[in-house]
Amino acid sequence: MSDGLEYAPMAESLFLLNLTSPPLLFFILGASAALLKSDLEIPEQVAKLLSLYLLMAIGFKGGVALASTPFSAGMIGGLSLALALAAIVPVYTFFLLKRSMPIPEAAATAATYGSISAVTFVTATSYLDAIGIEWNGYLVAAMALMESPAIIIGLLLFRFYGEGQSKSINLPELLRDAFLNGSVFLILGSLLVGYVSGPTGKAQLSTFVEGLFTGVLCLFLLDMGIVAMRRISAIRRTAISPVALVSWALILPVINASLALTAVLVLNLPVGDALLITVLAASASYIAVPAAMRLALPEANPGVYLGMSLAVTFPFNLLIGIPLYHQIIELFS
Amino acid sequence: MSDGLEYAPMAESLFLLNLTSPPLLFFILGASAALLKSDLEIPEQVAKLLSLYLLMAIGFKGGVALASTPFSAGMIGGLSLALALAAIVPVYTFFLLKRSMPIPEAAATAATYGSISAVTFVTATSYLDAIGIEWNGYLVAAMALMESPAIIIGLLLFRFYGEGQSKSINLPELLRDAFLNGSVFLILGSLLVGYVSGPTGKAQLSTFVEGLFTGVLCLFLLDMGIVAMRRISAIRRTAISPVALVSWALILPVINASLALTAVLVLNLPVGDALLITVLAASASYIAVPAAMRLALPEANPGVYLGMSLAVTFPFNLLIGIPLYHQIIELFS
Amino acid sequence: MSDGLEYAPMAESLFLLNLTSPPLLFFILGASAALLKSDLEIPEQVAKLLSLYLLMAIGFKGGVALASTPFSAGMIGGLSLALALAAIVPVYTFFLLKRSMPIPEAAATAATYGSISAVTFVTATSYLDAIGIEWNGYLVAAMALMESPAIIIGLLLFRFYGEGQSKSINLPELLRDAFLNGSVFLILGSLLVGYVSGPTGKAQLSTFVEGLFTGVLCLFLLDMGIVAMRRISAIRRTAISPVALVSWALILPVINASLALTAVLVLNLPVGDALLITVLAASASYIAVPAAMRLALPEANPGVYLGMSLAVTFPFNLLIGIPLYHQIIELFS
Amino acid sequence: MKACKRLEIVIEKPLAKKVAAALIEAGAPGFTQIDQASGMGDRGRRHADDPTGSSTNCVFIVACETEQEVVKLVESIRPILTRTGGICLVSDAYWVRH
Amino acid sequence: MKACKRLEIVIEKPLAKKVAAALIEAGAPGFTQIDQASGMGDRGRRHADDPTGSSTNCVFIVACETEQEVVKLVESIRPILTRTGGICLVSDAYWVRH
Amino acid sequence: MKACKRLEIVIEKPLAKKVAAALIEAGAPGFTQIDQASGMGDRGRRHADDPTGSSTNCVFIVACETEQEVVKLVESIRPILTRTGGICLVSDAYWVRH
Ligand SMILES: Nc1ncnc2c1ncn2[C@@H]1O[C@H](COP(=O)(O)O)[C@@H](O)[C@H]1O
Ligand SMILES: Nc1ncnc2c1ncn2[C@@H]1O[C@H](COP(=O)(O)O)[C@@H](O)[C@H]1O
Ligand SMILES: Nc1ncnc2c1ncn2[C@@H]1O[C@H](COP(=O)(O)O)[C@@H](O)[C@H]1O
Ligand code: NA
Ligand code: NA
Ligand code: NA
Repeated sequence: MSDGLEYAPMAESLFLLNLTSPPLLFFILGASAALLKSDLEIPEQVAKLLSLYLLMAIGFKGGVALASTPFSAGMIGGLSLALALAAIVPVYTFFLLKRSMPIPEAAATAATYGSISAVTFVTATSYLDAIGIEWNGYLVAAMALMESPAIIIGLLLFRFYGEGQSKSINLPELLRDAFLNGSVFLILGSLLVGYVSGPTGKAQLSTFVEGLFTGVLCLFLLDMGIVAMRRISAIRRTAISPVALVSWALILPVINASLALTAVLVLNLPVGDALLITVLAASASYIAVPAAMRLALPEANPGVYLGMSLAVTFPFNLLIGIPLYHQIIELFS
Repeated sequence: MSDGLEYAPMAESLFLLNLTSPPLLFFILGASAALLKSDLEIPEQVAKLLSLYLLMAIGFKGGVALASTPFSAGMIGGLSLALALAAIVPVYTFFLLKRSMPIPEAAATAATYGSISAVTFVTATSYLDAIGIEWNGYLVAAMALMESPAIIIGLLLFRFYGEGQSKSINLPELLRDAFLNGSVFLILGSLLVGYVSGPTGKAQLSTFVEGLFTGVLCLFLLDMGIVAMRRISAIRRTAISPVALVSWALILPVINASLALTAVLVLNLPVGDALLITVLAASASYIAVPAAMRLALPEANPGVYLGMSLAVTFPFNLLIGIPLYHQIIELFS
Repeated sequence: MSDGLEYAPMAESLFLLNLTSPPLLFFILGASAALLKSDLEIPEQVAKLLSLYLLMAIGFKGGVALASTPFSAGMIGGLSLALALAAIVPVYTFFLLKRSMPIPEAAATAATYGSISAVTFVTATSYLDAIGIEWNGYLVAAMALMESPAIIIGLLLFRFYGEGQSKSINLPELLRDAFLNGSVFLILGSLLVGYVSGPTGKAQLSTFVEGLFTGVLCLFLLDMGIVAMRRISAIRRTAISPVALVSWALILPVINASLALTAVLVLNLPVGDALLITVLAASASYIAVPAAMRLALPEANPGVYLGMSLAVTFPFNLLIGIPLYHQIIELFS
Repeated sequence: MKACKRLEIVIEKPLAKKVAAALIEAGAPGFTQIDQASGMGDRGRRHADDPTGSSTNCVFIVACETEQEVVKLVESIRPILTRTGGICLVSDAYWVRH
Repeated sequence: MKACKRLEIVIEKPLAKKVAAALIEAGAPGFTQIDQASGMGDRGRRHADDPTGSSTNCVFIVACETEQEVVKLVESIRPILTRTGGICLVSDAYWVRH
Repeated sequence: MKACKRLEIVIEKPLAKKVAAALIEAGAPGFTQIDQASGMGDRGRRHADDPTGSSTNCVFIVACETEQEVVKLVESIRPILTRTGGICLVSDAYWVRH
């Protein structure tokens, strides 16, 4: 029982630490602006710049880190686990959801939750950096590689279980869209640039990719707060019960995180890496996958999957998930 | 008389110092671009990003500063003075202007001059930082709180003295527009974030909020220079005599600054704080208030109040006002 | 022969160094994105911000450097050479091209290659900085002064040799467009600001103009890679043989660089300055001149001159030209 | 394809929210809004490039089915236009049902 | 001036590439595309300000010469509109030859 | 409501200033300009995303009252269009007086 007693205060302090970090506070600020109907808004092209910067910086830093760490068994374990999660999560998610919503929505939501949210990942790295826990650069590669498979799997499931137009999906075009998607391309490309240019390159870019990082993340999360809250009304307007959607949007990250937690604890990965993999599993895409779904599966109402992932799962992971998963990892390792 | 003799060279050096600071020089550069009809221009969304950044950074820095200074009598004095100015200035300004222009324009101009210009404030803080004079973080709160009251007062004056459509003003909606205005919200919110996250948060954001600050201010003032000069032609096209408008746009900041100067000297505030309060009183809004006036008082010609505040008062305060007020404060305290 | 033996490895290492620098790698990344038809794209206003920043920063840094170096004979030599190149290059380029393409296209291409590319210059300065070779601030002024003359000369040539509408060119308007062009104005203006505010100003802006520089250059070159590759298809669609266009786009920088190399070696300029002047001569405009040509010479197909300069000459100078010219300078001085 | 009316409104950006609200209240079946326009009119040149947004215009396009609807929509925004300037054009079109 | 047809299509941005490709395949003589529009329709308000681009609309304008061309173009994009929403208007205009 | 003519011009952005100047000189009562358009035409695809602005289009909308005005405006910009490409459409509309 002493374990539990020690656990409680530690958890509290981690949550508090998380909640008083500038990125989280700016997210809350943005959400409040939207709730109070303030006219604060971030123009679309500005948001685009912020997200280009974040993808480039995280990719580059990951590549530099990768260049300076020797390949290891843990790395191979971590990468394999990441890919395994990207393949398994969308499959069971689809079957879990199939009864609560029409097939197209279930397939699109499965793809959304099988993929990852780069900003949730980035926020988790900045959480780790703030409390001084190390993490390995290869996880940036893992993140990039986890983005696309779920798109393919989701659409294959739709093709198999869907009716009518489901046959019209053009696989080669789809594969290109999934793997040459702008954000996947930028992360992987920046990773490569970081890897090739190494510490010399990093010295030239340090103010840019490190000094600015948290600040830009703050501005971007301010925008995400606004956008996430706006999506809540979209959830209300879908044909499916909003209670069901919100519940699933809270249950799915917990299920996915539990699966990942079990695996990282079994594999005995270092705390930082374990947390990041868990966060990847628990997070849901709201940029790459929704864009791909609009193209390939337009009959699925984006109010469903985008609302769930952006308005519920994203804030949940940011505010509660990250310190919670961390807490659990510390407890068991 | 020796006072006067000493005064002259000191004043000169302060003016020169001000005029050779990069932000001011970039403002002049922008103004020259517009005057010479160069096609140099800053796209609107870029200007929006720069101003979001400035509001966020000044708010955050103010909040951190506030967190590390104990509440003091001077602080309460300063805040009360700021609010008093925000309440009094629009009232007498309205009565001063009522004879030179129609009621709607007089009310809108009163609101404009009763409110403040965040960029003038920010330029003054960067002026103080450059010459090493301290100022207190609570003034950022003062600035944010001074933005909105003038809007309400200006509209109440219009409701009382105006005719015809003046009754159509919707007060509750107006209050929301005034206090949940994007820029007010962002400054106050960032102040709160800075206050809550304190020195730990500041350490994470220092390159972003401090390293970049003057540079971003330079780019923004470059744009303001262009925009301010373009407004001059708008002044010429209004029905009211341009000479009257320009004169008022020079007289009002001097009157408002004199009132503020008397008060800060009586209250014996520290030099930095005294200058900032004076600058707030002397400055006129050109973002929040004009936007609110277009909504609530569309019959007032924006060429009048926006032209006065942007094309005359803003450059006046930047180039002459700041060092002049500083000079006077040094002289009397 | 020992010279040749020593030369080879050194050259290789310079090329490699250049190719593994982050800016070049991001350029290649952008080009790959376009070739693979990834949907990665940088919004126009973001690209505008990046280029405003680069012009402002390079101008400011050049001005500060200028303020701290005494006027010298080398400086006058360098400046005169730069202006002479700007006057001579467009003339012989026009006569070289006149047989391969119609007069309007020949005149516009001559103007394009007689002018300079600020981003190629900036990349060369960042190449020099990375390997620790000094260069003089006055070259920023040289760059700015070399932008416009070619526009005038190209149009005068068109007026003289062209038929029909060639008489409709409005010279005074043209001179204004050429010399008050936004980018020329911003570089020269920022140079002046840097010169006036000197080291004090630089201290305030150092994180902004220096810390961020390479990072912003990386993002901008990412975009340039995308845009350059897109232009290749435009080359294919012009009425002139694409083989001729691509050949000219490779021959012209080599001719112009050879001329400049001869001159810098004769004048015995320091290595850094010599390289920058050569790069200026070898580079071709793709912002200021094409914009001016659309206005003054709309009958010239921009697919020709913009395609040549952006899709061929720009990458050639970036990837091969800079280290090659450097190599040659080292060999002969 | 069904005959319909196409409304096109140009108004300054600070008033866009008001116009959108008026259209919704008057029962518009939908509308499209293009921000970031510039222009020229009775009140001179508007440049769409100042940080205040106060010199930016925006364009609304509204398709509606009947003459009565047009009248209703026009009446709902006319007071805004009268007080502030801007233009409103109505033309005939066909609406492709899908 | 020559009589022509003017098509105007509003659709969400993620589908813009598909519409452009369909228009080109159906032989459109050209088109103009305005991005960054917002709007309101059956599926509620779209704000054009999220980083995903998923709430942004875009407007296509296509001028074509004959009734048959219009029909062909409309048929080429109708399946996209049916599956996703958006509107398509057709009107008469004159094309100034230059 | 008063019958009027609606002109719509698509031209590349570097020439926008020239078109605006020509319209003003020819006495246009006003115009609205939408920048940042992309498109496709005789000269191929234009992407509106290069830092040079040289592949960006812009759209002008001009409402004018009479046939003669249209002719005058069209003549004032026709030389620009001839030399550079782009399109110009004219249609009928009603102008809501306010
Ligand atoms: N005749 C017109 N044709 C097209 N747009 C116009 C016209 N008149 C005015 N506008 C637009 O409406 C805005 C406001 O017009 P005004 O209130 O007349 O200054 C202008 O900036 C233009 O964008
Ligand atoms: N009646 C209409 N008039 C103009 N634009 C419309 C109309 N209906 C829908 N739209 C546009 O089409 C988009 C998608 O419409 P919907 O699929 O009905 O939600 C909206 O966001 C609007 O931009
Ligand atoms: N048929 C058309 N319909 C609509 N816009 C067009 C059409 N043809 C050309 N355009 C626009 O005009 C621009 C220049 O056309 P062009 O000079 O034919 O290449 C294109 O990029 C399009 O934006
Ligand atoms: Na996931
Ligand atoms: Na004031
Ligand atoms: Na050159």
